[in-house]
Amino acid sequence: MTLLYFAWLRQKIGKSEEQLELPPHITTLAELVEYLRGQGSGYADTLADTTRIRAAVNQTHVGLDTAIRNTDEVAFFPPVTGG
Amino acid sequence: MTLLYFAWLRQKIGKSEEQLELPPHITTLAELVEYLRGQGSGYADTLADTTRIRAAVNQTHVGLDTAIRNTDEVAFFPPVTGG
Amino acid sequence: MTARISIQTGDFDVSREIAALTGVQAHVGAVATFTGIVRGDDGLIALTLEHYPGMTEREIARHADEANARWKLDGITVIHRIGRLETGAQIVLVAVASSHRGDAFAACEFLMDYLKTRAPFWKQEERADGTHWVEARESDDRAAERWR
Amino acid sequence: MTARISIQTGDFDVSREIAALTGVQAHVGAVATFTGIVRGDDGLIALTLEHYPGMTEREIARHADEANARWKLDGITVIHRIGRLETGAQIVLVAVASSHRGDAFAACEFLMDYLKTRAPFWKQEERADGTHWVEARESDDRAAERWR
Repeated sequence: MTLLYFAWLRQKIGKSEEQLELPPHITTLAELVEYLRGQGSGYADTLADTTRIRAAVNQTHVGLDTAIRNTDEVAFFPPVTGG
Repeated sequence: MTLLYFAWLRQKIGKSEEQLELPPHITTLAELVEYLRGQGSGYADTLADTTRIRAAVNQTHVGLDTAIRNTDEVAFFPPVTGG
Repeated sequence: MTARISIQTGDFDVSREIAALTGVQAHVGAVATFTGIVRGDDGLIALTLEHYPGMTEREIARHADEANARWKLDGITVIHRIGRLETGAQIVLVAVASSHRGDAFAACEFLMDYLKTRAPFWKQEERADGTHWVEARESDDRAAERWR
Repeated sequence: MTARISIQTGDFDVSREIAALTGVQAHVGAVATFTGIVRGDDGLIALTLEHYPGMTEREIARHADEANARWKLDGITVIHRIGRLETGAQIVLVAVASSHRGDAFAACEFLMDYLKTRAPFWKQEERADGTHWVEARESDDRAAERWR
């Protein structure tokens, strides 16, 4: 799975992109967020308040209840501010 | 009085501008039109149908009942078509 | 608010006009423009435009003032070409600067509706079979009516 | 209808974009454009824009298609700059060609409202006291709501 981070999420996590082998028991975005929070304080702090975070799966805006697979491109970012 | 003609009125009358010493008995645009119709067939033909003609006095759109003076700039033209 | 109004035979450069509008004030955030092009889809070869020198500029300036009273604007540029213009040529530019995009759009459309209907211009169309003067159009009048 | 969408660091030339839109078809009679400028009225030094490569272009293309379905259009150009942009710099251009000026204006405003609210861009403001990420604004959301 490709994970992408934008704006202040990118800055706080300290990377813009990473590859993840999705653990088989993780099937939704919400579960993925929970899993990432366990990967260190950078993730835990950044992903603490999900009301401030939006997500896209394969470049489509989705909610946190969305099902995901290991081949997906998943992006986390703040609400878009437009250009 | 300065008289100006635009578009097909200019073409039919054969001039774009002329000076006229306004006869004292002429006090409105309608009377001026009537007077000009007597100045030859070019004027008579061009000014025959006043529904096709618009006028301005001193660069302001006005109706044919408008009072005029010898110092005015009077223009006759077709309804504007815009740019 | 400054308004620049030019009736001219020569062409114009939209980029340069935008730069002139935005170069002055730091708070300009939006420039809406409209560029009219002589359409050639109907066998038209060229248009020849005539105007009423003096009155045309004055009337456009009056409508620019009205736009400025209705919306929050930073600058207006109106350029209208006259003389013979072949199809594909730029014929009119309205550019409106504002710190609010909605105001810029509304004022630009308002001025275009005015220019296309009530401004003292007369157009002659040139086709293969000769030239004729264009009659006033009702649909354009309806567009201008919206603003009353 | 063709749509050209470019997310780029470099500047753009509005005149050239208008010429590209009108040079193709004989029946283009109207080009409405909107140029956004980085406003410097509030102590702002610069904006730095970030986008989601791929998704941004796709979403803009989807909205260009929607504009084309709603209005009678001949061409759309959307250019959005990213990276660091100082105040006074051009940041966004939407240009819409049509044979009808009302359609050109409506589609241009529709696309701008989308770009300013829902397009996947994030902005960082740079001021004398440092930088901070811009939060989403409600008034812009209301502007975009109009089109629903």
